[in-house]
Amino acid sequence: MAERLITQAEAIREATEQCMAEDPSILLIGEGVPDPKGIFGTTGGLLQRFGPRRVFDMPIAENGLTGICIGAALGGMRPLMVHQRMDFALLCVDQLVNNAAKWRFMFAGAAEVPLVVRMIVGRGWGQGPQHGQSLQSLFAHFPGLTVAMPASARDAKGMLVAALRQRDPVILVEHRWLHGLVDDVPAEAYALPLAGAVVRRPGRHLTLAAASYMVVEALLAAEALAEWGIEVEVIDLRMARPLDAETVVASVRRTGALAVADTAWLHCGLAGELVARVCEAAWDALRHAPLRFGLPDFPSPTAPSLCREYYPDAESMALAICRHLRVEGVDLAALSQGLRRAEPRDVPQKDFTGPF
Amino acid sequence: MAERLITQAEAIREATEQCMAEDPSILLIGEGVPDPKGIFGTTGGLLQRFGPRRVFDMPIAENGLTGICIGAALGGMRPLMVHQRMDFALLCVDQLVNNAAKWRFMFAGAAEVPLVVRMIVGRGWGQGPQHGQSLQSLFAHFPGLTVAMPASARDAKGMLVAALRQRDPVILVEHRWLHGLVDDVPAEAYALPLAGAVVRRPGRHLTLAAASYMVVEALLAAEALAEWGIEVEVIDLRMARPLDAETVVASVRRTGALAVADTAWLHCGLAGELVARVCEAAWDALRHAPLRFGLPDFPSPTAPSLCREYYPDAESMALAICRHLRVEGVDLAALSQGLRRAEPRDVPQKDFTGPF
Amino acid sequence: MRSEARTDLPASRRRYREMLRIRRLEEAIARRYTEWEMRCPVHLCIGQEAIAVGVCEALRRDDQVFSGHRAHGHYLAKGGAMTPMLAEMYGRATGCCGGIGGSMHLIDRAAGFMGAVPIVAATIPIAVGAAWAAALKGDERVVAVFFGDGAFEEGVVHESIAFAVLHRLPVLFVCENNHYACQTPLGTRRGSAMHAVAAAQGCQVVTGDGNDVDFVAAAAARAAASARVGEGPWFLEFETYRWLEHCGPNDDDGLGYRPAGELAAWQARCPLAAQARALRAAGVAEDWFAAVEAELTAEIEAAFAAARAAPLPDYARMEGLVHG
Amino acid sequence: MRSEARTDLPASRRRYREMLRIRRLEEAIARRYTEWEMRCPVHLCIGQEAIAVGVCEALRRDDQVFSGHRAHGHYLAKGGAMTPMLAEMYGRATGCCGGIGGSMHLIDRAAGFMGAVPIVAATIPIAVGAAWAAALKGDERVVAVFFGDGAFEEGVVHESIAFAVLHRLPVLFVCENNHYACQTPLGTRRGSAMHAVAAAQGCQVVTGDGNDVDFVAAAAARAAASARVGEGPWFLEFETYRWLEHCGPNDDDGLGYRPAGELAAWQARCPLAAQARALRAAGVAEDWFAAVEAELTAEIEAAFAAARAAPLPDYARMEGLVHG
Ligand SMILES: Cc1ncc(C[n+]2csc(CCOP(=O)(O)OP(=O)(O)O)c2C)c(N)n1
Ligand SMILES: Cc1ncc(C[n+]2csc(CCOP(=O)(O)OP(=O)(O)O)c2C)c(N)n1
Ligand SMILES: [Mg+2]
Ligand SMILES: [Mg+2]
Repeated sequence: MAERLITQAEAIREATEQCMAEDPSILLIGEGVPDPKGIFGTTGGLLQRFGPRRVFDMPIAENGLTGICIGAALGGMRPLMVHQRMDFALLCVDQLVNNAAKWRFMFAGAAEVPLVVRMIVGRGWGQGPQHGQSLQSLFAHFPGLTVAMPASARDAKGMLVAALRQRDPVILVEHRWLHGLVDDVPAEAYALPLAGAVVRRPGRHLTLAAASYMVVEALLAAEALAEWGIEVEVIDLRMARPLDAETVVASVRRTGALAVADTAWLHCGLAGELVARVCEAAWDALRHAPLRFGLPDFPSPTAPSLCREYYPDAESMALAICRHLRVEGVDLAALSQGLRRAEPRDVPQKDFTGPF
Repeated sequence: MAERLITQAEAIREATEQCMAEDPSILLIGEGVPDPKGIFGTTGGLLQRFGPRRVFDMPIAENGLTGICIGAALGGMRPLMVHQRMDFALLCVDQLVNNAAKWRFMFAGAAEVPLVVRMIVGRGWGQGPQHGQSLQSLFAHFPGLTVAMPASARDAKGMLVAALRQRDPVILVEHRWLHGLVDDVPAEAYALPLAGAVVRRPGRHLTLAAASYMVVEALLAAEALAEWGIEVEVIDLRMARPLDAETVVASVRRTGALAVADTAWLHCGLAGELVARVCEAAWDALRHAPLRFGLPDFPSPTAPSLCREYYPDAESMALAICRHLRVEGVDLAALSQGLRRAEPRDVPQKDFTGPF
Repeated sequence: MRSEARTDLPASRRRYREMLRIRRLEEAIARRYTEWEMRCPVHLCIGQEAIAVGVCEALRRDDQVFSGHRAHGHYLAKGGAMTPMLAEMYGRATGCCGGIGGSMHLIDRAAGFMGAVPIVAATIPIAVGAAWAAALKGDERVVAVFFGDGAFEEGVVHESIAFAVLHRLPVLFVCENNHYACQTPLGTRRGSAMHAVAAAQGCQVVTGDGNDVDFVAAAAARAAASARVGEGPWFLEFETYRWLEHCGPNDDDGLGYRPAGELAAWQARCPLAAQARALRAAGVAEDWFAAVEAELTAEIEAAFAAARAAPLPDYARMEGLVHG
Repeated sequence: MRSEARTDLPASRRRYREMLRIRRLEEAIARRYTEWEMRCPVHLCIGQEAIAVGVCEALRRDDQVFSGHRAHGHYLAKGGAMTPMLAEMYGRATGCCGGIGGSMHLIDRAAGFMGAVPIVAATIPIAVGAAWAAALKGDERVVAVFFGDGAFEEGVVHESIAFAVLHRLPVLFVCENNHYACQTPLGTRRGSAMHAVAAAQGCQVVTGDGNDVDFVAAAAARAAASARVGEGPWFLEFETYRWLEHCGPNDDDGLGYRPAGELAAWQARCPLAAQARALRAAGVAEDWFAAVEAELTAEIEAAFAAARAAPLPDYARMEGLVHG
């Protein structure tokens, strides 16, 4: 079949539209959802198609509206909430964690909360300390929440469709730098499992498990390293909860080495969890100490010059992997040069002009 | 010098009283602080001594009051907030994480927020899904927060004094089951470092690093195992951020084996972080896969019969350690019997009658 | 708004009986609590029964109710089954939450009691959302949410009220103003009247004596009828008083956080005693009172017996309850 | 409350100059933004200058101001230094946040500008806390916090107002009602007047034309004087209008989220034009206007030049900035 290349933003829009068409109980709600700019293009046209009873702006009251969406879900609707920045979800941790995550359990299954919340991780163009947080580890900590982190457009669509078809709260962590990337996306509505990591590139020297946008950087690093004979197996984790450590363990049993790349701070985070799980389960198979890539231990600054070093990327990961494996014969300067991100580095693509 | 045995609750009260006496800028604020029951005895008498301008009840408005305390801290006061249950702090994650944690950094040091927040982990007597959460991993994820988890009364006092004397936000995670335990506590105000783990019991077969109440259970387990010739080195982690992995690494270099015990869920948590850090740093020294103890992956139920198995304790840890190290010659039934908690098990001590 | 004439004798009797049912059950819980077999925090509503009964009378069975930590009265008044509630407090498999919740988590969906949880104010937006769903689906359903004067301090209440007003949702915000949050008096926590704020937010408002069950019932009936036909949310603030300690089975007046004599003055305004006087004045005979007492004693004893006889929950089921 | 007579000519001239200073700087930012060297989101306040200027005139230098994402005007009006603000937007080491913050994080403690951050409503409780500290210490300090009509939707605002009222704190809650939050009109977000809610909460309230700088200044002066002597918080709701897009340097009227003609009608009520007309009517000569323009142009050009010439921040310092 011919490839159908669309952006992740469009894939998300399409999933939403198709699910809303098939299920009249779905409501779309978020600050800016009906705006002309439509949440980075992910909600464009939906107000026009489904009308103001189903496509809904919301007051700036994240905790209240989350509670309201939980109530609507109990009442038989399927709310799909959107936060333009994941940071804003810090205002509704209470309702998400105390209620949405626990409602089914604490009432022993007497009720369920089919609520889907999209949260977009901001990066670049000076998002800064309060607009660039990547909070998957926080939410994934809590039993009762399902936390998806699609990297590809194909996954984003399939996972959103799956989320909108199942019966418990799902958080979909999007990354602003993935919205513009294109991918082969089937036209029809299809669900992909909200579980399971996937090997995106096979390799035999090291397993590099990555989440969300870091999959893009991991694949670039693997490609460059391959030219120097280092074959990195890249795994797209896809989910922060449930975390599929088994696929990673199986890979590590082949490669003997593990590195994990996350978009967030490391301390008490997803990358450490995966390292721990692999060390518990594949102790005998690991031939090297594990390696983690994540943000340095301070909030994200605004100035582009400061962000250059802040975010791990293909270049820094490839170099670190070489050093870690103590491989010889690699021209690190050349490797580095080949992977150097084009300027300006604070935008996902050279021609990117927002919205931010 | 003669021992001075007081409970952790009294040690906290004493620290508060002494610091408030020495520093007039300290305010004590929380729901129930001036109540006759005084937050499990930790704030008794302080209203009488320091008056209603400094000892302060608060409206049930956790996020607003946290912001207000941040503002008061910017204005030169030192607020000490108290949450009777850590779960309530989920309502003020926004102000703690977006503002308190980042204020100094995001204004490049132009301002500082000397705010101390006590959060009490509930357990037993049917605290249940919304009153028994242990949220250290959530807060520890964020650079800018210091997260202390005292186990001993001596530490509780010294760490609270230290927190009230330094210049950045500190979260003090207390555990309801530690409040009643007695310990030798110096009478004067003394500060203990808000950093650094401590070896509480030396051993050479396995390092068991524990946080908060799990230190108590870890020591019991170690004592029982010693009778069977298994020498467990027990480390009191003391802090969730900064986490002192170095002390644990040094211990693992001696013992070759690591287990970590936390009071919380494991996924993306403190125990996994420590496992990852030790695996990264002491790869060569570890002779066994690491082991983690924490809550099973569901919210805490209420019924005492359900809680029996829910919480890891000395008995379950000792058995798991035996199995993990594959030691022979231990009578597991006897070991188990010796460590079995007295009934009823949903209270910290047999004679405990609340408040809960 | 004044209390309607106490002329509807069957209604008055029913109300009295419902209140007494709650009172007697709460008293039984308090009595048995010190056997230490109900091993969970309990927040009793003795003294506050009229609000639960008056409001729930105005609701249909398929109308919905949400509540918080002090939920026993609301649960029973809405028709929640007694034995599963007690079994829940005894941590049994037959509890309304399978033993997972205890006293602070109650649910009986068949009766329209949609859930109570102990995070203060948590169910207020959830109730608004349930009403929103009802409105979107065209159900003629009213949703009531009970909360205390303390809950009004949570910002989420204001977010919830604003949304309900904007979308004219069929919600009754029922504020049980018992003048205290735990041991803290209202006056040290806020400086303005709650109903005035709700009115400014655009709610229709009733305030008055929450110990007068006829007044409560009339107010709630009017509000429910109005909300049901799309006239938007109501804020009902009823004054009342908690007789026992905030949490637990005891009188705690000795602690001294309430002015001397305050409790006694409110006990003199006991909602049941007032109703009993009115019934007697209207000629209801002592026999009837005795019969009601006997019926309730029998029901309550049977419920306790059934609850205590029920099996313990199965730990192995727990993990499977997290996801559907 | 009506605008005071425009008789105080020096004050009127000062106000005009302050507003023009903000306007010209914002215009310069908009112009240069498309050079893509200020690499951070910017929220310009063109059209809304009168509120910043009128309120800050009522404040002493050691009074304090907090703000949010649209803070340039507040920062400048309170006396914040221009070059560090621009340097911040250019991501320089000399920026008021050392390049860490960008346009949405501004601070100049020496000027009493205590901080602006982009989480909506975040600084409202913080401002209340600063006022609380002042009251506890007996400082005669007033704290003003600027926020938009959208921020009023956050529950934390109500928590903050209630606390300030209860403790009679010296806070001015300054609501810049520009009728939109991003592209969403006020009417689709709330169903009651903000000032009415604040009044019911117990605030003293003023509402009126936020494009009339004399009115704003008089209202703020009255409120600040009252708050300063312990009469409690004020809620000042000023109506105004944002001319450019929510975020960024462009006119976005073409998007169609605002009714046709609305922008033009508000532009006809430009706060600067009105003030200029009044000044001319009072006999102020064209020379004066020309001189002010020239001075401002010089100041702004110099600030841009200094900001752009400044060094980049040192990444190695970052980790050390987290703790003191
Ligand atoms: C978010 C949150 N904060 C604090 C508490 C602790 N708490 C439980 S009940 C209560 C007081 C509630 O007072 P009110 O709403 O007046 O109800 P009442 O107990 O008087 O019926 C408090 C502070 C809680 N459960 N949840
Ligand atoms: C907590 C939070 N939610 C959402 C946003 C995104 N956001 C930024 S500005 C804004 C609108 C603010 O509107 P208003 O308060 O009226 O201020 P204005 O932009 O009109 O000056 C929104 C929703 C945010 N920054 N913070
Ligand atoms: Mg109350
Ligand atoms: Mg606005």
